[in-house]
Amino acid sequence: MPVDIDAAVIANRRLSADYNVLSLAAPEIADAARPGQFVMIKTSAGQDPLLRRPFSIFEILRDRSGAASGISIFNKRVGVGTSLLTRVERGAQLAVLGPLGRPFEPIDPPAEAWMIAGGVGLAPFVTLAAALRARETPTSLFYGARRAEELYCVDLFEALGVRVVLATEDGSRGARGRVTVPLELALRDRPLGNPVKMYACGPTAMMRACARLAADHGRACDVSLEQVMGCGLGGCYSCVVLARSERGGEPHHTRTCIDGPVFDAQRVVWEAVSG
Amino acid sequence: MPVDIDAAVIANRRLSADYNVLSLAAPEIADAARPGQFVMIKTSAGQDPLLRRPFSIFEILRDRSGAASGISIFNKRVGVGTSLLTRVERGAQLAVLGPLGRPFEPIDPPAEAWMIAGGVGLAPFVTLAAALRARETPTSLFYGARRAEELYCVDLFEALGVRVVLATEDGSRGARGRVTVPLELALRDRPLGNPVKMYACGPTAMMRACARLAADHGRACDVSLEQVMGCGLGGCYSCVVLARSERGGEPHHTRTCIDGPVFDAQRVVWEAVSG
Amino acid sequence: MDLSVQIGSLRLENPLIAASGCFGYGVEYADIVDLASLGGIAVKGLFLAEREGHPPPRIVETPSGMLNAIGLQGIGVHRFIRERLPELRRRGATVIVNICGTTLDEYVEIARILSDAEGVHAIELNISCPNIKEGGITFGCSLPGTHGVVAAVRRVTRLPIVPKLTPNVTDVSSFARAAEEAGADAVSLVNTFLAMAIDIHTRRPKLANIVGGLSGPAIRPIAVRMVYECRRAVKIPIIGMGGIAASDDVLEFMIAGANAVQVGTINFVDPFIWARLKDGIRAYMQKHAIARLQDIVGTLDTNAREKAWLST
Amino acid sequence: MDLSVQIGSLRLENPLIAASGCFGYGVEYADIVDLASLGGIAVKGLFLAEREGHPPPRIVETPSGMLNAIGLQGIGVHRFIRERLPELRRRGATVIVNICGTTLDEYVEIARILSDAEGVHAIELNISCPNIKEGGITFGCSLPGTHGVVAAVRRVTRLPIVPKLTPNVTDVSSFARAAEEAGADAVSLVNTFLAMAIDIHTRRPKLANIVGGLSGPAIRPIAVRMVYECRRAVKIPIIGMGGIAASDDVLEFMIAGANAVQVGTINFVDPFIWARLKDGIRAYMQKHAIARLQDIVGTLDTNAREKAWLST
Ligand SMILES: Cc1cc2nc3c(=O)[nH]c(=O)nc-3n(C[C@H](O)[C@H](O)[C@H](O)COP(=O)(O)OP(=O)(O)OC[C@H]3O[C@@H](n4cnc5c(N)ncnc54)[C@H](O)[C@@H]3O)c2cc1C
Ligand SMILES: Cc1cc2nc3c(=O)[nH]c(=O)nc-3n(C[C@H](O)[C@H](O)[C@H](O)COP(=O)(O)OP(=O)(O)OC[C@H]3O[C@@H](n4cnc5c(N)ncnc54)[C@H](O)[C@@H]3O)c2cc1C
Ligand SMILES: Cc1cc2nc3c(=O)[nH]c(=O)nc-3n(C[C@H](O)[C@H](O)[C@H](O)COP(=O)(O)O)c2cc1C
Ligand SMILES: Cc1cc2nc3c(=O)[nH]c(=O)nc-3n(C[C@H](O)[C@H](O)[C@H](O)COP(=O)(O)O)c2cc1C
Ligand code: FES
Ligand code: FES
Repeated sequence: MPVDIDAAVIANRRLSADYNVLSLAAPEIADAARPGQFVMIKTSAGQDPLLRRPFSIFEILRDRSGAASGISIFNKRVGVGTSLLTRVERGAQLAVLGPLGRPFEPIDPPAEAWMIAGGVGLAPFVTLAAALRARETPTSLFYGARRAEELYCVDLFEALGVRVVLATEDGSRGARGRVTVPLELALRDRPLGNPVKMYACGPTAMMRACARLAADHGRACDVSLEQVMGCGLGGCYSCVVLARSERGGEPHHTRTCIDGPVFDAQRVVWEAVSG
Repeated sequence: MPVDIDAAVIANRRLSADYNVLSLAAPEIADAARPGQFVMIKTSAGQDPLLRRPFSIFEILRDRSGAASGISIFNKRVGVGTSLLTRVERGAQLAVLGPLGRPFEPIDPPAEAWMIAGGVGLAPFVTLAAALRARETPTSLFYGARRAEELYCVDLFEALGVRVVLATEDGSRGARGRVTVPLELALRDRPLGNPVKMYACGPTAMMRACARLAADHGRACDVSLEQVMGCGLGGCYSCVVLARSERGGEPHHTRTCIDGPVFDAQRVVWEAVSG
Repeated sequence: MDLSVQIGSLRLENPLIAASGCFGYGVEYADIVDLASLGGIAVKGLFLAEREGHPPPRIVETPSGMLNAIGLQGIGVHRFIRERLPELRRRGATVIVNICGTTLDEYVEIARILSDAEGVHAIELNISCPNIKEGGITFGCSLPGTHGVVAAVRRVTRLPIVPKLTPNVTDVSSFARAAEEAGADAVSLVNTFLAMAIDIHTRRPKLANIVGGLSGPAIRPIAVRMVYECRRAVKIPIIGMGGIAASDDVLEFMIAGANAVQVGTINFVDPFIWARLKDGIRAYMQKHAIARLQDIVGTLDTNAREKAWLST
Repeated sequence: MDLSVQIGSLRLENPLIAASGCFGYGVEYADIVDLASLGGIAVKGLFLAEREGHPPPRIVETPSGMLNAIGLQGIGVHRFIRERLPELRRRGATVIVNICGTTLDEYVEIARILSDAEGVHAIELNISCPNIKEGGITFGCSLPGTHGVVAAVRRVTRLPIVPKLTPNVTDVSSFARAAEEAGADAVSLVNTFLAMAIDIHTRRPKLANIVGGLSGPAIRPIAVRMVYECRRAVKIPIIGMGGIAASDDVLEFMIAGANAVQVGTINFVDPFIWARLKDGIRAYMQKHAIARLQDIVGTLDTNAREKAWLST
C-alpha cells in the first residue's frame, strides 16, 4: 500500500552534468519497497511542473542498525522536472509517493540472473541484485552506455557480487557497440540446459532487441518499461502499452503503472511501443 | 533606465514570522536608485507565481569603498510570492527589475520632513531619510504598528539622525492608537510659519487620514501608493488610481507605476482607492 | 456541520466527487482512500462495449495543466457491472457512472442496463469528450442534440441524470437550460478544453491523437465563470469542476453557483488530497459560522462591484 | 536567415509583435527595447474618444496566467495620433493600431482617421474584448457581425486589416473564414478567455468588473489548437498568440499555422524577452537548416500520428 511522504533530501551526489543520485529520507517506502518498484516524486513545491515524475527506487538506504531509513534515486536530466532534481539541495523536502508498480520476480538458483541495462535503465537493478544475492542466485549485469564516462555506479554491483559486463558505443570501455553485442555472445555460449532469466531496462530499442534475443535463444526475459505516467496508481490510463495478458490472447492497452512496469517481454507488442 | 538583473541573494535576515529583510547583489540598480523607487522581483524561478511582485527599495547596500553594491527589501508575508521571499536562501538568484517609479522629492531646510509609516509602509523611508540627511533637512519618522513586536528597524532611522515617534494600537510601545494620533498632535503644535513636508506610506486608511490632516493643517503631503501591479513599466494599466493631473482638472485613472507610486496626496480621489 | 448535497433523489454526504477518468473505476484507489468518505465517484467513461482508446502518448503536461487524449479506453458497461461494481458496492461508494455513446440508442441502452444494476446511484451523460471523433461531443455541441439525449435517457431511467457539458461552446448556459428542460436532475461542467501541443523539433503533435483535452488549474478561472453563468440560467443543481487543487477552489466554485464539485487532475498529483479538502471546507465553515455548506452556493456578492462599475 | 513576414501589403522584419494592451502605446518601452527591432507593435485598444476603463482591481493572477479587466482605458484615436504616433514614427516602429467600436460606424470612422495618419502600418480590429459589455464582442461573436465590420472597414482603408478573433466561440475557424471573405488581410487570435476569480472570504469577485479575460501560458494549448484549425480554414496570414513565453512557443504557433505571433502577458514578466526570442528562433533555424522562417508555417506533420491512430 503506497504512502505519500514529505521526504527530506539527505544528500544529492552529482555524478556528471546530467546524472545525480538523490538520497531521500522515506523509511516507510524503503521498508515496503520490492525490487524494481518505483516512486512518484513532486519535483517542485509549487505547480510548475504540475505532475509528479516516476523514478525507480535505486538503493534502499539503511541506518546503523540496518533498518531501512530511506531510498535513493538515480536521476538523469532530460527536462524540467529532472533538471530541478539535479539542483535540489540537502534539507529540501520532496513529496514522494510509493512504493508503486509490480516488482521484478527474482529467480532462484541454479538458474542464473542476467540483468541488461542501457543508460539510466540501470536504476532498477541495484534492488534486484540485492534480492538475487539474498537468494544466492549467480547474477550478471550487462551494462551499456555511449562512452566510458557514462557508465556509473559499477562498484555498487561488484560489491553485491555481480559479474559485470560493460559495453560502450565508442569502445572507450568494455566491448565496443551496443550492450546487446556481448549479451548475444553470452547467450550463444550458454548451454540450453543451464537456465537463465533475463531482466532488461533501458531505451525501447534495447529492450526490443533483448526481447528478440530472449525469444531466439529460448530464455525468459522481463523488461521494465518507462512510459509517460500521469498518476502511477492506475487512475489516468496514460501509461499504457499494447500487451497480451498472462493468459495470452488479443493484446490490449495495458497500464504499465499497476500491471507493470515489469512485463514478460513476450507479452509486449513491441511494434506499438513508442521511442 | 531600468535594468533586469539576476541578483544573488546576499543575506536573508528574518525579523519575525512575517517579516524579513532580503539583501540582493544589484549594483546597477543600487547605483541608479532614488528615494522611494521600487523594483519588480520574480519570486520563483519557474512560472508559479507567474507575475513579478513590486517592492520598495529598502536600503542601498555599499561595499567597503562605499560604492553601491546592492539593495535590500523589507518583505512582509501576505501571499504566495512574499512567502517564497521569506524562505529564499543565501546564494539563490532572483530576477530584479528596476529602479522603477517616480521618486520622493526630498525637501530642503529650513523646512522639516515628517515621514509617516504604517506597518510595511516603512519600506520606502530609509532611502528618503538618507537623502534628507544629505540635505541636512530636520527629519521625523512617525511609525505605527499593531504592537511593539511589529515595530522594526527603528535603529536604522536613529542612525540617520531621524527623530522617531512611535505608536502602537495596543499601547505596548510609544503612543497608544494609530500613528495619526501623535501626528495630529504634532501638526497642531507646529506654528504655520515653520514649513513641514509630509511623506506617508502605509495602509490606505492611514494615507487617507494623512491626506486629510495635511489638508486641514495646510501642509504639503506626498503619499506612496501600493496598487496591484502587473508590469511596473506602464504597459498593462492594472495599477491605476483615480487622480488629478498636476495641473488639476478632472481626475483620471492614473498609472501608479510610472506616474507614481509617489503622488501629492491632494491629487488622489481617496474615495475611489480600494482597501 | 452539514456538508451534504442533494442531487435529485440522491443525497451526497459531502460535495467532493472524484472526476470521471481521473479516478479509474474507483477500485484502483480503494487501498489509499476510504471510498465511502467521498461524496461520490464518477467512474471512467463507459461505452456499451469494451474500447481500446487511443495509442500513446496520451498525455502531455502544459503550464498548470495537462492535455489528455485517452480516447475513452474502457471495459464496457457489462464488464463494469460484473467486475468492478461489486467491490464499489462492498466499500459503500456512491457511484456515478459516466456514460458515452456513439448513437442516441447507445446512451439509452446503457442507461437502461445501469438502472437495473444494484449500486449505481446516478448517471453522468458524457456528451462532451473533446478527443473522440464519433459520438459524444456531437450531442454536446448542439442544443437539440443535448435536449434529445437527455430526454431519451430520462424516459428509461429513474436514476438521477447529470449531463456533462463541454466548455468548447459560445454559450454554455444555453446548454444547461436545454438539459434542464429535457429533465436533467443536474448538470456537471466543465469537461476539458480542446487543445494541442507540438514537438517543434519533430514538428509532430505531442499526442498520438493530435488534439486532446486541457484540464488542471490552468482552466479554473474559465470554469468558474461558466458555472457562474449556468447558475443564473438554471434552477437544478450544478456540479462544478475544472482545476480544483485546494479547498479554497472548492469554495470558489460553490460561491459561483456549484452545489457539488468534481476533482480530477489534482488527484493524479495528490491522491491523498480528499481528507485535506474536507478539513479545509470545515475550517472555512467554522471561521465564517456556516452551518450548512449549501448556504454559500451561488452567494457571490456582485453589488459592491457593480456599484463600483457604474460609478465610472 | 530570413525571418520576415508579409501581411497583405505590409512586410514585417520578423514575426514578433507586441500584443495589444500588453505594451502600452509602445513609447512606455522605448527606453528598454529598440522598438524598430520588433516585427510590430499592436498598441493598446483605441476608441474614437478617450475612455477611463474599469475601476481597480483590474488584474488578478491565476495559475500560469492572469485575468484582466482593464476595460479598454485609452486616450482615443485623436490624442494617440497627436501625442504618441510621432515618437513611434521617430523610433521606426511598425505600428499596428488596435481599434474598438461600440458601433459599426465607430470602427469605420476610426479606420478612416488612421488611414490619413502617417506612421500607421496596419489596423487590428478588436472585436473580441471579453470584458466590456458594449460593442466589440457583439461583432466578434456573430458571423454576420464579423463579416459586416470587416467589409465596412475594408471599404474605407487601404491599410492592412487584421480582425482579432475571440476564442469564446464554438468554432473559431468559421469566424476566420467570414473575415477572409469580407476582405481581411489577416486574422489574429486569440484574444482572452472570459473568466473570473472569487475572494472566498468576502464572497466578492476579485475583479471590480466581476469577469475578465484570461491570458498567459495557461491558455497556450487551446490557442495553438485554434490557430491550427484556422490554418486549415483560410489562406490569409494568421497572427497567433496566447501564452507565448519562449522562442519554442513562437515556433509551436508557427508550425501550427501562424505566420506571425503576438506576445502579451510574458512581456510584463520579462520586458527584455524580445532579444532572447529572436535568438532562440535563429538557433532553431540554424539547427534545422531553415533559411526562410516562413517555410515552417503550417508544417505540422500529422501523418505519423493519424497512421498510429488508424492502427488501433
Ligand atoms: C516507471 C518509471 C521509472 C523511471 N525511472 C527513472 C529513473 O530511475 N531515473 C530517471 O532519470 N528517469 C526515470 N524515468 C524517466 C523519468 O520519469 C522521466 O525522464 C521524467 O519524467 C522526465 O521528466 P522531465 O520533467 O524532466 O521531462 P519533461 O520536461 O516532462 O519532458 C522532457 C522530455 O522527456 C520525455 N519524458 C517525459 N516523461 C518520460 C518518461 N516517463 N520516460 C521517458 N521520457 C520521458 C518527454 O517526452 C520529453 O521529450 C522513469 C520512468 C518511469 C515510467
Ligand atoms: C510600489 C509598491 C511597493 C511595495 N513595496 C513593498 C515592500 O517594500 N515590502 C512588501 O512586503 N510589500 C510591498 N508591496 C506590496 C507587495 O507588492 C505585495 O504584498 C505582493 O505583491 C503580494 O504578493 P503575494 O504573491 O505575496 O500575494 P498574492 O498571493 O499575490 O496575494 C495575496 C494578497 O495580497 C494582496 N496583494 C497583492 N498585491 C498587492 C499589492 N501590490 N499591494 C498590497 N496587497 C497586495 C492580494 O490582493 C491578496 O489579497 C509593494 C507594492 C507596491 C505596488
Ligand atoms: C486523463 C483524463 C481522463 C478523463 N476522462 C474523462 C471521461 O472518461 N469522461 C468524462 O466525462 N471526463 C473525463 N475527463 C474530464 C474530467 O472528468 C474533468 O471534467 C476535467 O479533467 C476537468 O477537471 P480537472 O481540471 O479537475 O481535471 C478526463 C480528464 C482527464 C485529465
Ligand atoms: C492587461 C491586458 C490588456 C489587454 N488589452 C487588450 C486590448 O486593448 N486589445 C486587444 O485586442 N487585446 C488586449 N489584450 C489581449 C492580448 O492582446 C492577447 O490577445 C492576450 O493577452 C493573449 O496573449 P498572451 O497570453 O501572450 O497575453 C490584453 C491582454 C492583457 C493581459
Ligand atoms: S500512470 Fe495513470 S494509469 Fe498509469
Ligand atoms: S503596473 Fe502595468 S501599467 Fe502600472
